[in-house]
Amino acid sequence: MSRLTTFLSRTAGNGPDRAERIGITDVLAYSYLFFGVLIILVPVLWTFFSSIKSDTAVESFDTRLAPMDQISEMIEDVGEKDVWIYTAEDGSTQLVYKAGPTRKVTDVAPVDDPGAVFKVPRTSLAPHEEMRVAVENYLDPILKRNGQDNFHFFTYLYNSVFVTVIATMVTLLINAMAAFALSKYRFRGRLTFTILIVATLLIPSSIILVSLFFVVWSFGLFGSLWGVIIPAAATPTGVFLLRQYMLTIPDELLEAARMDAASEWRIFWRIIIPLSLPALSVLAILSVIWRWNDFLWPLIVLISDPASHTLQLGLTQFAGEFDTNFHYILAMTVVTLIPITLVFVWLQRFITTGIATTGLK
Amino acid sequence: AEIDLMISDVDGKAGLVKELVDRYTAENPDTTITINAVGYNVIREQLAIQLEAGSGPDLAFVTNLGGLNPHYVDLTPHVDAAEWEANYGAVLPWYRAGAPDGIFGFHTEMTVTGPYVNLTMFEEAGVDVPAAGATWEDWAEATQAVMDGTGSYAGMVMDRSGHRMAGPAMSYGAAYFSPDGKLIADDGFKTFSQLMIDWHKSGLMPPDVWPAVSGAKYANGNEMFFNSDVPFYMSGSWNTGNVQSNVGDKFDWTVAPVPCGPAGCGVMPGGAGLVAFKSGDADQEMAAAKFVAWMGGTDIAREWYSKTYAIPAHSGLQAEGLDYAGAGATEAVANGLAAFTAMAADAAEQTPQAYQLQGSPKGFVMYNATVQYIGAALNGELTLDEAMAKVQEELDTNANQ
Amino acid sequence: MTPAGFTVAFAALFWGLGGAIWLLMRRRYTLRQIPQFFMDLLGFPVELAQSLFGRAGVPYALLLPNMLIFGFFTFLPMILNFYVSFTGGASISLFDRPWVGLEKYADIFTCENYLSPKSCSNPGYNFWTGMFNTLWFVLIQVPILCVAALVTALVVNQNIRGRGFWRAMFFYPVMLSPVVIANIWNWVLHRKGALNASVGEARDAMTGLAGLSGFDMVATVIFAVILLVVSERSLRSNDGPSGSWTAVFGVLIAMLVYWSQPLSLIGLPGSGWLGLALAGGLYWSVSTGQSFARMAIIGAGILAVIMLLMIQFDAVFSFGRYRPINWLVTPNTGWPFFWLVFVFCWSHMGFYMLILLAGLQAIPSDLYEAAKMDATKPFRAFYRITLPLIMPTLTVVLVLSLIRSFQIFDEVYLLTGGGPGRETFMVVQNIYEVAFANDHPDYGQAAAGSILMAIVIAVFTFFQLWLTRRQSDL
Amino acid sequence: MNDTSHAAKAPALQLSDIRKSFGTVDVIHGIDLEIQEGEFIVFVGPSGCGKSTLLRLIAGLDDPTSGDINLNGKRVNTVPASERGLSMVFQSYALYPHMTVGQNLSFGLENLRMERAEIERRINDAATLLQIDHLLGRRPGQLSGGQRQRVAIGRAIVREPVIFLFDEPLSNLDAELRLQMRVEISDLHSKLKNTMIYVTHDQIEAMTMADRIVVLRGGNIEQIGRPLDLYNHPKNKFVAGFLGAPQMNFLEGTLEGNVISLNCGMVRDVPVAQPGTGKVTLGIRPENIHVNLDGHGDETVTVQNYEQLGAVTYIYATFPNGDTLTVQHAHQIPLQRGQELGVSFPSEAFHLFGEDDASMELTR
Amino acid sequence: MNDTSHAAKAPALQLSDIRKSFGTVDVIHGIDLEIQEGEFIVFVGPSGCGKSTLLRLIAGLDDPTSGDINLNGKRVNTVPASERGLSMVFQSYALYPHMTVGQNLSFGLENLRMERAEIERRINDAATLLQIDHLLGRRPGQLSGGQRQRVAIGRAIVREPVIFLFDEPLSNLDAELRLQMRVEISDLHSKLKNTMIYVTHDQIEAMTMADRIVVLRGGNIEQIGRPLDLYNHPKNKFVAGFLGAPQMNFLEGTLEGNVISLNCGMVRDVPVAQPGTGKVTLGIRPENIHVNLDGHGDETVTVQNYEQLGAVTYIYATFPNGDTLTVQHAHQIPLQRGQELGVSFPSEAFHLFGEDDASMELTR
Ligand SMILES: Nc1ncnc2c1ncn2[C@@H]1O[C@H](COP(=O)(O)OP(=O)(O)OP(=O)(O)O)[C@@H](O)[C@H]1O
Ligand SMILES: Nc1ncnc2c1ncn2[C@@H]1O[C@H](COP(=O)(O)OP(=O)(O)OP(=O)(O)O)[C@@H](O)[C@H]1O
Ligand SMILES: O[C@@H]1[C@@H](O)[C@H](O)OC[C@H]1O
Ligand SMILES: [Mg+2]
Ligand SMILES: [Mg+2]
Repeated sequence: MSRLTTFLSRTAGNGPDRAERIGITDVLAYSYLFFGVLIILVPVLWTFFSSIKSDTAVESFDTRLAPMDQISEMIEDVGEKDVWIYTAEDGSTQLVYKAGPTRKVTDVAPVDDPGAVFKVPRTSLAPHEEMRVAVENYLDPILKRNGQDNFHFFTYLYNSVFVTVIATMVTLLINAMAAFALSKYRFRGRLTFTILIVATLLIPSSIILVSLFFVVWSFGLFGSLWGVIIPAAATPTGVFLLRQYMLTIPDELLEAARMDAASEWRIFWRIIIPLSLPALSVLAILSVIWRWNDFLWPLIVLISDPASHTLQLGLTQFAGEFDTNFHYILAMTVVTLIPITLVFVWLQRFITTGIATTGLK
Repeated sequence: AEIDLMISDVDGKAGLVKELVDRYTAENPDTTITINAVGYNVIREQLAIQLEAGSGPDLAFVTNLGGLNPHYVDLTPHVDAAEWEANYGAVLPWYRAGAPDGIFGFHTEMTVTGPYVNLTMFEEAGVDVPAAGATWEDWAEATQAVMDGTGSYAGMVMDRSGHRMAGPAMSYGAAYFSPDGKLIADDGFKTFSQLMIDWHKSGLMPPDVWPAVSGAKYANGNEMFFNSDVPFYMSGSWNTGNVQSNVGDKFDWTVAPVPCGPAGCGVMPGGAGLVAFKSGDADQEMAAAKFVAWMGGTDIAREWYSKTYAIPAHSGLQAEGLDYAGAGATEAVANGLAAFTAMAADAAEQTPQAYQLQGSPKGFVMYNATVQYIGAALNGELTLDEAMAKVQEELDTNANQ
Repeated sequence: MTPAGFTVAFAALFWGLGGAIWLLMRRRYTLRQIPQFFMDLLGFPVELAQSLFGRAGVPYALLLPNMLIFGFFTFLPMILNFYVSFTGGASISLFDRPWVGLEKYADIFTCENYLSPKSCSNPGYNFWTGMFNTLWFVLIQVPILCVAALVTALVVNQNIRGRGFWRAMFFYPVMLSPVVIANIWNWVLHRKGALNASVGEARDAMTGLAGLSGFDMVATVIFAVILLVVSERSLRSNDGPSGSWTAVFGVLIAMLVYWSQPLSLIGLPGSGWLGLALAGGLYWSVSTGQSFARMAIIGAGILAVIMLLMIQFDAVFSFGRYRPINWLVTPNTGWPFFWLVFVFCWSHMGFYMLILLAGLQAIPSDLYEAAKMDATKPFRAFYRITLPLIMPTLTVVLVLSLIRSFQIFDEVYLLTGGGPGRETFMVVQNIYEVAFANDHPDYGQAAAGSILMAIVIAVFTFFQLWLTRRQSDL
Repeated sequence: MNDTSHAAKAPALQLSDIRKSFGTVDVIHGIDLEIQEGEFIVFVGPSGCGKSTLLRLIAGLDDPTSGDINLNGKRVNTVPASERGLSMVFQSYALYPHMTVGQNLSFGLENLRMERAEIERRINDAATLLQIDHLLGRRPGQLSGGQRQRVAIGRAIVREPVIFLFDEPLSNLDAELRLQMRVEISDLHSKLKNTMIYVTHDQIEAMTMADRIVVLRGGNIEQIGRPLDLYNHPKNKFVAGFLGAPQMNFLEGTLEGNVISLNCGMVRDVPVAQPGTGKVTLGIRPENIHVNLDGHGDETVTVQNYEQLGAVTYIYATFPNGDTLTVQHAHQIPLQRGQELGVSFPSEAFHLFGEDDASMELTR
Repeated sequence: MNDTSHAAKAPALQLSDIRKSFGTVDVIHGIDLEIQEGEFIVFVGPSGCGKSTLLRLIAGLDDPTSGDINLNGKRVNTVPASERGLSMVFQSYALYPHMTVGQNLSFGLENLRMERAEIERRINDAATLLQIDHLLGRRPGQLSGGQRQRVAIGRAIVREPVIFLFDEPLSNLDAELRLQMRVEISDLHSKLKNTMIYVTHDQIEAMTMADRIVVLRGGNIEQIGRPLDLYNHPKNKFVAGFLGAPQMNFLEGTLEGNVISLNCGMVRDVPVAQPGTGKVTLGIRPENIHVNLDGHGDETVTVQNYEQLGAVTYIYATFPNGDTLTVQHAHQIPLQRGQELGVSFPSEAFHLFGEDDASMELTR
């Protein structure tokens, strides 16, 4: 018990030598981490492994890890047929296809002798499978093969990237400007503005969805990527986070710059922006996450114009009224994950150290 | 003119649409048609708003035939009205939302609800497939036996849709309309709802479809039927090709005659249509209308219906009969379509309110209310009486004013 | 021309052209300074403000773009929401919407019995069902999320190998979109999904193992050895039995009692509580340093051996065939709600963990050294030092996660669709469906619902801030 | 130190009746001051007395509530900081952490849109002068405290200001480096011959660097003068106590005519210019008290504590009545706590303060 | 200062061959040290020499890589920090910011499950001793630096430890407060008579407070001894240079027999115990050099700079060959830069260091 609590109360600053002794605490800590990461990774990896399974394996919820796919062969005079393995009572096996309806006792014929139809119990048939990575799950939508002509992958990708990049840049710029004003100037209304912005934190976007819809519509931004970019650009979270960080930049630096004859804008650009990089990169990450993953708002604003769909909207295409193409959904889900995962791998240093130093608290 | 066409892909039609569009634009070089493929939910949930906001498409395949009427372009000037009335007279009223005339769409698909049966499972369990004329209770008994015999997950499944349930409910006497033409939830409706409740309670119907989601969300039973989790699936004619391609030779299936009830053997007709929307731009509207007119021409319609394995809404083609097999359909599909066509004919006689409901612009209010509140009753969240009251309230506030 | 087009044209003229002329008139730029020119041009309004009003004008110019966007796309909609909630009809043009006064609110509040949503009119029924579900969700979700985030933050704040990796891993789900999250978990939680498959396999394997002949004997021996080692450990030290090992010993005893059901010998059911009492007593005697603690442990050990011989291990480990659980679907089991909470934690915890981590790192490590010198027991150090000092951060996390939990929509809509039935039907889904997923969109009703929800959130947030008023950093 | 000749032309800086309030708090209460070109002026005073505020007013970083600031005879109240031609070295140096040393130096010049060649020249000159040539490519984070200090000064130099302002530039350094930088700044001043205004609350810095010291208290000037003048002739008890460490000893007593009777028992004739009657305080610096180990002397005190610093010894002693006395002895001496010690007070080292704490004139 | 009698019983603290590495970096290289009960020991040394590390090893906050730590004769290597009976005052004080002063003081005692009455008694005693009674209800954030310092000491006192450990407790305070707290801690020691180990890199603190000073450099002990012993008889050039401000002057030269010829030109007989030949350094402290204003003296130097502190004057001068010389003069003297000055070097103040920097014995 007391060991357990040691682990609860430990923080940074135990010299590195402490780690050399592996105690029950460490066992607990590592087990926690291990299981935690397992819970996080397994579903994601599972999704990936499922996305490379064949259509039929996906539709029939094949839970085996390996991508197994039933082989079908062109049988002369009969057509394309799935191949089954027939295990006779003596244990011998044979590749057959179903030559009639599937019944308790089913007509089958050997693949290499299509004419020789014979009857076998249904239970003695097993699918003849091979391990095959179903690259078509990825390639069909991307290359518009196999009837996926209406999935404009590159358009969606471009739109997603455009929205994400532009929105993030605009967000960074105007949030930083606002944060600079609120953290480094004393002026009439400062408190009011600060309170207004913090109060916006409390207004969930879903609450104003209806009226936002009216406003954006009257601005004529419907169906335009800007209708997604602009309303979301002024994030309260961003202003708040950057302001907290900028408060830690010494005023003396600004005064030094003023003595150095720098205009206020130049101070912002040359001093404040470079010095706020840790906080800016955190906000950049958050903004990329938000914009890349945005679904509901783009759905409302962009759906009418096929040329401005984003990847997240594109994903919905695979769900029809009667049928849902899970294999494509999975594959494209993985595809949308890739950029965000790359951003993550690339920036994870900033995420972990950045948020810790931004005073985001 | 540049026009766009919104379509829910996946159900195998988009490829054909693309082909036809290409052909059409080749013939009419001054028209370009952009295809906007979206999920079905988008058409169901977003299209109305888009249209209201003036940012809707010029063309779309819709299922809410009457509800969007205010936005339709009247095709009358662009088609041979008399011929269309003759060919599509039975379905054109569905688009009119109660108005006496106007031609508003090409009915791309005449559908009938009805059951698919997994013959292999029946045989496995040693249960006979009930004969034509069997009631829903007979089927419940039989599928229960199959379930027991094969250890399958459930016995019967029905799409989570008020439309799907309407046919069976009519078999049990649901009139749906009061004599003065108002939508009602009556005792017949209640009787069948009670059966649904019982079947869900006993596990004959799986919780995965009706009780699984809330509100007016749609859900279907395809996945369960395809995986032999259930031997009986109440779906419809539109699904035939889909069943074929997904089942392959995993098992044998057939379209059974719809189960009956004391008031007949009810099925719902329905379908989807290609419509042109007003955009305020006369050129664009005309170009859109012309495309619809082209599609509805007998030759293209024939090609369209046979390639999509759809029951034609075109009376001439109905009489002529379509060569599905030539378009690649298997025997099961062709048989299935024949069975569905027969059911439609029966229903027209036995439960005429089916056509009335389908033609009502407020039909969707009924369908949504059905899934919302009967769905809630299936979970025990509401008693059936409460659910009935809520359905009626919904009808009174949103349909009967 | 649309307002947007007009704005763009105006901005282009004023900003681009006017700015360039203004700048070029006042400053000379060499070729090398072209980037600087564009930078100055970007900040032209700010520069202009400075030259017109001096430094005092600058903050307003800096705030302008952000506040304009807030004004138009947050505050204006907020105000419009009020207006819309007093209007009816399905039109999206504000002028075509008839004024209906309080009707939309009245619809929500038309109830026969205010404690039972189903006695309300349909709009009220749907709204209140969503609202109560949401409140219930928030009440369960927020504490769990915060505790999980805190525990994780504490663990990854340790001096562990690969700290950065672990921290990043826990943050990863934050980066996934609700759509992706829903797809992933649907895939896992489906009746035929990964979870059922692996639970089923594990269970079958265990049952199969237990069925092996000789399993009883082997299990008894293994358990006996474990018992021996643990009891020896707890007695080993000279200055009284060890607390932690006694705890382990207690757990073993409790398990043994549960399996062997000694009370069934005298015909009583359910001996589980007896095991827990025994374990608790042991731990109490050791932790408070009772003189009889050693004897108690030895006694319990003897008792344990007797019970061990009574146990039929293959019965203990036989679970029967696994029937897959329909996690997200089966009504009235609590599972869908559980998984919703779980998935929400899964996807959001990393964010709050990082905030808490920042808070933890702000605690000077020498406080812990001082505490060490002060002979502070670790748990006491946790709740007397860590907890009070992390309180301001924790408050922020509480408020943020409360607001966020209230807004839950995407995840639940895509994962359970609000079902089964309305078990996970949240208020935002109601607002969304009323306005957008309906054949007769009722914006007025949705707006009224939004306003009511905003009020509830505000009340909650302020109540929470008031409760923790001294701690908050906000 | 060399005394700069006070020319007759307009003073480099002239403050007239400067006042400053922050909201309702008055911080500077009307300050008049003239500084000649080339002077090294040090502002000293306890924390919070307004030194930084005054400096910031001069720099133009804050605006005075009332009063005039003249630079070379021109009123600059409304001229922005950047155009006053001053340079400031901040307490924390305020180096731009993300720029290299070279960029730190050039930033201000670029803002003035100076030609590249000229910028280079000035930077090189300053860098050579301050011996930071080899550091131009480094970031401030890679510099030691002393190097940073020099860069900060360099940044001030390149602008070729008419006046340098320093706000406690050494307070962040450790004792050793402080001593070293102190000498460097003095050297710099004798090389550049600019006017410099230097804020500190360290009286050693004040004593050693200033041409003239301005002693501030609570927003008022207490005394202005050359370091040794202030040390030897403080105008009041505050100045006397503020300069010198250990502090001047203050012994309370009464004056009657020429005779002062201290509470500690000592009675002495003092050469008061205007003999009178009343309470007075006698001040004597620790280093002016002579110690006789054999117990002889004017008075006998008891050693309470002592500190042997090697070069000097500090003795903390008490009179029989409990009055304390600090003695600084220039050698190591063997001592014991509680030991009796004879001390003598040379009357030429006496300072006398009246009841109003003002210095009383002594005729010597 | 009073010398504590070294009793024959086990030393309060004994370190034998203590070594400590962090990863691959060796920080402490084998330290042996005995501290008697009641002693006030000061660790000094330049930054990074391992003072804090050594203190933390003693406290039990870190474990030595090898070697033994004995408290009162008992090996405590494996005894946790809390059970060694030591108290530590941290450089940053490490007061619990969310607890009142009273709670800060009682926290440790509550951990020991002490009776409430006893806790109250101890807190009151400590508070009275440190004059913080009136602050017991305040939070650390509401205290001044000096008050916080006293609370930190109070927290150490209430536990009635056998040894007090202080890690640069004064380094965050300003000069004035530092002087004051220095005296307070010395007083405390003479009242409590506990063993105290005090880390600082301020040599004035070391000189004035210590019974014995331990001079550390790079993880090794350079010299241990009483302050004046170290000051007057440093074992090597490092210790000689480290103690004393301004630093001892070091003049390079060569020794032949008894005669030393310095580079600066000075040639002198020195009473070397073992005459020899080789390079040597002559050390002489600034205060031991006599100044003759009339230019007479052993040598003549040129004044480069000077600092008038009032009580003393520092003169920075150069020999003709450029060697620099610092002189501390105990009075105010009129000086000019560039002026020639006669200085004399009393040979009894000489220190001589061999090529290995070790002190060479002189016979006097
Ligand atoms: N912006 C401000 N608003 C309100 N009061 C201020 C402001 N700046 C300074 N003061 C107050 O003015 C007084 C003088 O401050 P100033 O910084 O000039 O002191 P200082 O002499 O430089 O002290 P230190 O030696 O501590 O730097 C202080 O009491 C301070 O609290
Ligand atoms: N946890 C650690 N890991 C690695 N190196 C360390 C650690 N702690 C200290 N050191 C190194 O050990 C050496 C001695 O450090 P220590 O803190 O004891 O110095 P110090 O004498 O107290 O210096 P200061 O006067 O600056 O406080 C330094 O070089 C330091 O960098
Ligand atoms: O869209 C983002 C939202 O996701 C975040 O929570 O707050 C800021 C908004 O702009
Ligand atoms: Mg200041
Ligand atoms: Mg240290």
